[in-house]
Amino acid sequence: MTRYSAWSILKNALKGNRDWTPAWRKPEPKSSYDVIIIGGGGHGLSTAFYLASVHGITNVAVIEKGYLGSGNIGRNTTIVRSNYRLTPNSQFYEKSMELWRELSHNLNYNVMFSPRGVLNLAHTPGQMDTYAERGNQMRLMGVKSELLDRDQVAKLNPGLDVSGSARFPIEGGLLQPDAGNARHDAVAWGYARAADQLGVDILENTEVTGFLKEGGRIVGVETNRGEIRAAKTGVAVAGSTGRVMKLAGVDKLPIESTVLQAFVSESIKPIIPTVTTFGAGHLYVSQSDKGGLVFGGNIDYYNSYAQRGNLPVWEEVTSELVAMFPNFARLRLLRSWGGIMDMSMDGSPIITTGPLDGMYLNAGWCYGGFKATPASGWCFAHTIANDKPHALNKDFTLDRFKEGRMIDETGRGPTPWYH
Amino acid sequence: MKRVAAPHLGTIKMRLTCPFCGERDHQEFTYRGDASATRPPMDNGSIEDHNTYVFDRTNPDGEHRELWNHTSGCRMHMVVTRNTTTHKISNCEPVGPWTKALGGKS
Amino acid sequence: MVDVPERVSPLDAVVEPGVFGANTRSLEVFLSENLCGSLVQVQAWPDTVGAVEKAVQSVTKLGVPKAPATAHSETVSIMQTGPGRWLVDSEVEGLEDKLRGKVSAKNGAVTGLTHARVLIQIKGPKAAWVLASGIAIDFDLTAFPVGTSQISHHHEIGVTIHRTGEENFDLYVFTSFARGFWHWITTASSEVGYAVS
Amino acid sequence: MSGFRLNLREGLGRAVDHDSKINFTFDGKNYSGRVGDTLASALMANGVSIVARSFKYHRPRGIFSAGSEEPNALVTVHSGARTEPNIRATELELYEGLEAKSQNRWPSVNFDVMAVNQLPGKAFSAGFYYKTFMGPSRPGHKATQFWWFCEQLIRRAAGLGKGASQADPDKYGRMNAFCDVLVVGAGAAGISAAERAASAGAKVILCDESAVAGGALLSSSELLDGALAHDWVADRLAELAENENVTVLTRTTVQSMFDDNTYLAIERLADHVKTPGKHQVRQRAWNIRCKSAVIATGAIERPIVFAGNDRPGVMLADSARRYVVEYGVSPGRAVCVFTNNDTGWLAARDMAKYGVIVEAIVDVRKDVPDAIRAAGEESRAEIFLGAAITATSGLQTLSGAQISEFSETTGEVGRKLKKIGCDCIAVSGGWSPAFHLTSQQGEKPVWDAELQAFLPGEATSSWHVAGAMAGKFGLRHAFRSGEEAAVKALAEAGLGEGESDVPRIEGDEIDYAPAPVFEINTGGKAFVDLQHDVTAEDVRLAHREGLVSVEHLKRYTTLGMATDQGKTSNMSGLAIMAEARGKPIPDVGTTRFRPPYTPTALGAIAGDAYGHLASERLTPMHDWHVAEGANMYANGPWLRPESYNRSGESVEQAYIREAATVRKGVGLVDVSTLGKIDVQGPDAAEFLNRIYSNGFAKLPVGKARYGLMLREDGMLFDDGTTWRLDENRYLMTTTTAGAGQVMEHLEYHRDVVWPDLKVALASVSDEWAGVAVAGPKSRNVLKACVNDCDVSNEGLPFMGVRQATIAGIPVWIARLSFSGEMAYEVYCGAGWGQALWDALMKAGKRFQIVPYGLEALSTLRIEKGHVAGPELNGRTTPLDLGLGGMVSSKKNFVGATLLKRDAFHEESRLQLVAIKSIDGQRIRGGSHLVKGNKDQPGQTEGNTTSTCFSPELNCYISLALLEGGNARHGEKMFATNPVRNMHVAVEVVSPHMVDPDGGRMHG
Repeated sequence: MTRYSAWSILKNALKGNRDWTPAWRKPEPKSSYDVIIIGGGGHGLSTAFYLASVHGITNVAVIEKGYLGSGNIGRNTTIVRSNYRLTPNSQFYEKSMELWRELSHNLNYNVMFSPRGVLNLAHTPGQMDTYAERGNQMRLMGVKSELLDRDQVAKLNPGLDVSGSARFPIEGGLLQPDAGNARHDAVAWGYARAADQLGVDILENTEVTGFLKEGGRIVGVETNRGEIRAAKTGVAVAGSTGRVMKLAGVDKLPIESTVLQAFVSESIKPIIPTVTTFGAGHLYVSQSDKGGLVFGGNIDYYNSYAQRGNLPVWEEVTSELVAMFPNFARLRLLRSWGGIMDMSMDGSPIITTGPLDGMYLNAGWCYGGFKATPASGWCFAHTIANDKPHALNKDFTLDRFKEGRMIDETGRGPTPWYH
Repeated sequence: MKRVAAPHLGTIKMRLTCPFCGERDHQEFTYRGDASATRPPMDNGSIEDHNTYVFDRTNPDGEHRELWNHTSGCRMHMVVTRNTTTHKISNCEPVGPWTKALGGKS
Repeated sequence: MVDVPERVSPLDAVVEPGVFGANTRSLEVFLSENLCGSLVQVQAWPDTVGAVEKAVQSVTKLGVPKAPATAHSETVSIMQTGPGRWLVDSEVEGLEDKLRGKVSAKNGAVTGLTHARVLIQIKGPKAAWVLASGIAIDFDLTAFPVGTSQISHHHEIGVTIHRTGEENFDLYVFTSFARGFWHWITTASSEVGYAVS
Repeated sequence: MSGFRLNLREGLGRAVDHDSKINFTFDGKNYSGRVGDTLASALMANGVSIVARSFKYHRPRGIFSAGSEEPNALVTVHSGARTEPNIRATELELYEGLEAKSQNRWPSVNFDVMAVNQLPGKAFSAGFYYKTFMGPSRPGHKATQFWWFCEQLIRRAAGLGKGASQADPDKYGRMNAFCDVLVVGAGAAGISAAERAASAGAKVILCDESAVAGGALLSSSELLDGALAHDWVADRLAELAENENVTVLTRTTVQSMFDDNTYLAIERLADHVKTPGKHQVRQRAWNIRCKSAVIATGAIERPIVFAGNDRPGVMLADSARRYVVEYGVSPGRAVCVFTNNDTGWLAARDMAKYGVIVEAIVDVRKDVPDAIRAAGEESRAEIFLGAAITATSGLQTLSGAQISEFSETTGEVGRKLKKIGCDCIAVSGGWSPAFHLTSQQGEKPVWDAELQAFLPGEATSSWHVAGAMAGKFGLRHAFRSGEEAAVKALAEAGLGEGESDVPRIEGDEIDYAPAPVFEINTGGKAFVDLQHDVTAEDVRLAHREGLVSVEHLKRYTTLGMATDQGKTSNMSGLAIMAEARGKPIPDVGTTRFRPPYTPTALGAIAGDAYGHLASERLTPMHDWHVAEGANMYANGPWLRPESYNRSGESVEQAYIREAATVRKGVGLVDVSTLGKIDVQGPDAAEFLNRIYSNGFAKLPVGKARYGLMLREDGMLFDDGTTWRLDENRYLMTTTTAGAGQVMEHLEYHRDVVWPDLKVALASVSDEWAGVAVAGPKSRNVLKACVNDCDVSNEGLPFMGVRQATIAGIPVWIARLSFSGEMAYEVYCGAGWGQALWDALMKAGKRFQIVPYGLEALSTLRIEKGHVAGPELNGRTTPLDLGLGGMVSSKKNFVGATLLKRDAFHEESRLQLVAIKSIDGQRIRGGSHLVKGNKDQPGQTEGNTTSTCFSPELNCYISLALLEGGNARHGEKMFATNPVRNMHVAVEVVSPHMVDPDGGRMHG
C-alpha cells in the first residue's frame, strides 16, 4: 500500500494514475473477531483505529450497513471546537483537539483540519458574562480562549452587522482561536485506510440483523452476510442507536432521534474567515475550502429517522444568517440535507461498558459528534480494551441520568429537543 | 451552545389537525415528545417509576405516539400518531379534560 | 373622586393617519387601530358548558356561537377560542363584573383581557392578501367564511382573527407585541399601498 | 464558437421582439441584444464564445445549454451592494443597462493566469488534496500549521464569484398559499393537467420557472390545432390566467417538496429589471400547501462524454436548436451534430431549416429510422452512422472535430473517418427526466432500460408525475399523461373528473430512446462534470481506489457537487462507474437530489422574516423610559431599562445611585415584564399545591406567597409570587424569561397529567402593568396617592394583597419585597400603566423618588441573597440555593420524588454563597473561584453568578456557586477572570448580606 505524499502523487501521475490501489480492502467477513464495532461512521472507524494502534487489538471488524461514512460523519457542518463550560465536556473535547492537531499526520491522510477560530457572538452584557464564564473555564483547563469586544469582532468578520440598530446588537464574543473545522469525509476515509492497514476488516454493506447471546452475554452479531462472533461488541451507530439496541432487546434509552439539517451555499471567494455562531438564536456558519458557506441551526424538534427536514428550519436559519450578515441575502442556497441526531437527555454523550455483558455503547452525540470523533474513538477503544472507562469518559455513563448526575451544558433538563 | 431567547420561528412544517382549530402548520405547535411516558400517580410512585417517566424513551423507528400543544392556537394538547421514518401522520386526538367533548371532532 | 383615565394603546404613538406605499392612487388596503370595548374571556368546565352559554347570553343578549362561527351585534362580538371558551368583546359597561356575577367558580372562570389585546382592523380588496403574506392560514372565503374567527400567529405574535366581512378583518393582537405586529402589517401592505385612518 | 443573429422572420426568433434593441455590458464591453433575449442568447448573438472559467483548472468555458441546467455560463451581475455571483447566463433575462462580468479569472476570461492549474495535469487528479499537505513529520501543531498555510492559498484560488460586502438593499416577501392542485411545470403536460383540474372547479396553482410558460412547446415544430405550438400555448395560458380559480406563476421555480404536500416556490419579481420598484419585493417565497400535486418538470438533455468535449463550442443539441428557433441565434458558423438518439437529427433539421450550416450528423447507431434519415437529408448535412467524435481541435475555442468509426455494441473506436471543421458541436446523449422534487423526499427512482434513464419511483404521497419527467416523451404522450395525472389529483382533492380539450397535433412521432452510449473512451481528457473539471479518468481513479459507491464517487471526485448539482453530468458519471465495476447502471444506484432544485437566494428563503427576526416586546411605560434616557436592555424579547443615566454618569455610577436611593429613600421600577398567569377554578388551590414545592393549600385570601417550581427531575425551574385574589382565583407571577415555559408547564400538567382537576389558566402578562415601589419611604408614597385602602402595617401587612384606586385607576397592591426594603407591587390595566407610573412619580416627588433599572434591581436582590435567573441555571436544586426550607416533605409535588436522589444531597455540590472583594478590586461576571494566585490559579471550585458593587457594603460583591459552599463561609479565595485579565482576592460569606433577619421589609 503506497504511503501518500507529494512524491507518490507525482510518481503516479507520470504513470497516468494507473497504479493507485484501493484505500481500504473489501474483505470477506471472518467467522469471529476479538472485537466487533457496529457502525462504520467516524466514531466506529476511529475506535477501530485506536484499538489497533494504541491497544494492539487488530483482530477487529467494523460492520457498516451502507457505504462507509454514510451517516453523520458525511452530513455535518464540520466544526471542531472544545469551548465547553462543564469540566467533563471541556476535558473530553480538549483531548479531541489534541488528536485533531496530529490527525492528518498520524493517519497519513489529509483531513484538512483548519484552525481558523470559532467565534460565538454575544448580544447582551449578560451573555458576555456567560461567555466569560465559559472562556475562563477553558483557560483554567489550559484551552485557549479570548473574550472580544465589538470592535475586535468587527475586525475579525468585516461582514457582520455590528450596528447598534441591529435587532440583536452585537456586544462582543468568545473566540477559541485554534478551533476550526475539517473535511468530514476525509476523516472517515483516513481512519478507514489507516485502520485497514493495521489489519482491521471493514465490512461495508453488511447489516446487523440481530445479536448472538449466550447466557445473557452478547457474543456476536447476525448479519445479512452470516453470523460473526466476537468476545466484545461495541455499538457506535449514533442516530440508529434506538434501532440497533432494540435488536439486542434494549427497548428504552435516554435518547431520542431527531433530524438536524445542514445547508451549503454556492461557492464564492473567501468572505468569512472564522466559524461564527449567532448568540440570539441558534446558527453556526463557516466557509469551506471550496468556497461554500456551510451552516446549520436547530434540529427539527420532532422524533425522526428520515434524513430530511422541513421548511421552517430553513426560514429560521436563513433569517438568522442574514440578520448576522446582511450582505449574505443575495448569496444562494445550493443544497440542504439532514442527518439523524441521537439526542441525549442532557445534551452530553454516552461512552460506556454495557448495558449488556459483552457489549459497549457509544451514543448520545446530539449536535456534537463530528468534533468528538477522535476522542470518542480513543475513549471507546480504551473502554473496550480495559473493560472500564478512561478518566476522560468516566462521567459519560448511561446511569447518570437516573442517578441525578446529568452533564447539562444548556440547563434545559431532560427535553432532548432543547439541547 | 447556550441559546438565548431563540426567536420562536417555528418548529417544523408538517400539517397537524388540531381537534379544535383544524389543520395547521406545525409551526403553530409545540412538541412535547413521547406520549407513552406517563407520570406516576400522586399517591405513590417510586424513584424508579419517576426515572422511567422522565428519562426512558422508546424512540421507535416507525409509529410514534407523541404529544403536541397547539400553543399558537387554542392551546390544546393532542396525541399525534406519526411514522418517524416517513413523517406520515395517521391520527391526531385530543387529550385532557375536553377529550370526551371533542371525541367526535378528532 | 377622580375619573378613570383614558386607556392608552401602544399604537397611539406610532399610528399616523395618511396614505403610504406603492400605487397609492388605487388603494386596496385600509388599516385602523381601535381600542376594544371591554374584552373578557369566559371558560366553562366540560360539564357546565350549557350553564355558561346561558350566562353569556343573558349578559350579551347574543346567542353563544360554536366555533368557528362568531356572534356579532352593534355592540358585542363573541368568538369561541377553545373548547368551552369564549372571547367577548363588548362596549357594555362593566362586562367583566357582570359576567363574573353570572359565572361562579362552580361553572367556570372569567378573565378580563381588555388591556391585554389591541384591536387592529384591516379591510379592502387586498386585505386577505396582506394577511396571507404573513399568517399561514387559508383566507379563501370557503375556508374562512364571513362571521367566523381563527387563532393563529405571525412568527411569534399570536393573533385572533375575526372575519367581519368579505374584505374586513378584526385582529386582536397581544398588547406588548402590538408595535411589532403593526410594523409587519404596514410593511406588508406597503407593497400594494395602504391608507391608515 | 462564433455565434451570430440570423435574419429574423416569421417563426424564427419566436421569443424575441424582432425590432427591439437593448444595451448591456459584459466584462465592461458594450453589446446589444433584443427584448426576450437571455444574456446567453445575446452573448451568442454577439459572437462571444468564452464566457467563464472552470472551477479547478480554470479552463475556458462556453455556453452549454439554454436553461437552469447550465454548468458553464456563470456570471456576476450588478455591482456594490447588489452584487450577485454565479448567475446562469442561460436564465438571466436581458434588460437595458444590464452589467455582467465573468468570474474566477485573472486578468481576463480570455487569458487566465490560474490556468497554470492545468499544467500538473494528472497530479491534480481526484482526491489529491487528501494525499498531501500533511506537513513535516513533526507531530502536533507543526503539521496543522503547514496545512493551515497551504489552505490560505488554496482558498484564494478556489471559489467562483465574489459576494457583496454591503447589506442587500432589496426586500423579500412571502405568501402562504392553499390550493387543491399544484401543477409544477407549464409545458404540454403541465398545461393539460392545469386545464383538466380547472375544468373540475379545482383551485389550481401553475408554476413555471421561465419568463414565458410553455416549455418545449415554445420551440417545437409541431402544429397544434393547426397553429404554431408557440402561439397555441400563448392562447391557452391567457385563458387559464382568466380563470379566477387558477393562479399562473411564471418566473417561479418550485424549489422543494416538504412533508404533507407543502412546497416552497420562489417567484422572481424583479430580477429581469435593473432594480426593483420602491415598494416592490425582489423575490417572493411561496409556501404552497396543496391537496395534491402534478409534477411535470420535463427532462434534461445529457451529453455524450468524449475527448476534448469541454471546448467552448460544444453544447447540447436541443439547446442549440432552441437558440436558433426561440432567439434566432445561430450557435456557430459550422455546426456538427453528435448524437445517440433521434433528438440530434431533429435539431439538425430545424437549425438547417432556418439557415444554420450543419456540416455533419454523427450518430453512434449503425442504423436509424427512415423518418429520421429523411430529417437528416433535409438538413443537407454529411451523415456518419456507427461513428463518433473522438477528438476536438482548437486553440481556446472549437475549430474542428475528428470523426471515427465506433461500435455501439463493443464501445470500441475504429479507424478515423474524417476531420471536419466546425465551431459548434451539438451533442445529444439522451434525456434524463427531472425527478429532483420527488427524489428530495427520498423516493427511489427506477431504471428504464429502454429510455436508458431513471424515472421517478412510486408516489408515496399525494403527487403524480406527467410528461417527459415521467418518461412520457413527445407531445401526444405529454398531453395524455397530464390529463391522467390531473384526474388522479382531482380524486385526492375530492373533486370530480373534469374534462379536457386536447389539441390536434401534426408533427414528428419520434423515438426518444437513445443507444446505451455515454462515453467515447479514447484516453483523452474527457470531461464529465464541466464546472468542477471532473474527467472520466477521475471517475475510473475513484473506482481504482475503491471509492465505488455513488456517494463516494460524488464526494471523492466532487462530481455533481457544483452549482448545477450535476443536472447534465450525474448520469454519465454513474454510467462510467457502472462500466468500470462491470455492473448494470441500476445496481450502482443513483444519488438523492437535495433541495433546492436551483440555487435560491438566502434572503428569499427568509422571506418576510428578513430584517424582521423577532418582534420586540414593550411595556406600557417604554416610551417614558426612553424619553428619560434609560439605556434599554434586551431581556428575551423584552426591552427593559438598564439604568437611568444622568448626564455624565456611567451605567455603574447610575445603578449605584439608584440602589442607594432605594435603601435610604424610595424608588420605583417597571416590573410589567414579569409573567402573569390567571389561575382559577374549584381545584386551583390543589393544582398550585402540586405545582409548587412549598405549601399553597392554606394560602389565605388577600395574601401572596413566594413559591418555587421544580422540573420533574428535581431541578429548580422557576419562581415567583402567587396572590390569592379570592377563594377560587389566583394571580401567579413568574420570571420574565420563564413566563412562556411556565405556562406550557402548567397546561401540560392540567391537560395531560391531572385532567380531572377543574382549573382555568390564562396568560394575563399583557393585561397588567406592574410597578414596584421600594424603600423605607415607599409607604409614604402610597399613602400620598392611594384611595380607599389602608396601607398601614396593620391594613396592609407584609405579603398582603389589596384592591385600591390610585388617581382613579383601579389597582391591586401587594406588599412584596425583592429588594429587602419595605416595598409594594402595584398592578393596573396595561392601558393605564403610564398614568399609574406618573401618579406614583408625582406622589413620590417630595420623597425624592427615583426610577431604577435592572442593574439596581439586581444589586438590591444580590445584597439580600435573593436568587434569580443566573442562579436558576437549570443545574441547581432548591437545596443548592439554600431554599431547602421551601421544599415540603408533607406532600407530593412536581419534582418531589427525584429530588430525593442521593446525588442531590452530597455536600460537595455547588452551593450558593456570596463573595466580597477584600482587595477593593472589581469582581466581574463570569469569574471562577480558585485557591491559587494569578499565575497558578489551580482548579475551578465554582463560579460567580450575579455580581455588582454594593453601596450598602461599599465593596464589590457577588453571588456564587461554590463546591460545598455552605461549609466554607469565611474562607479566603480568588475570583479569577483570565479572559478579562482580573484576579480578585475575595472572602466567602453568607448570601444574606443585608438585613439578614428581614426587619426592614416587615417593619
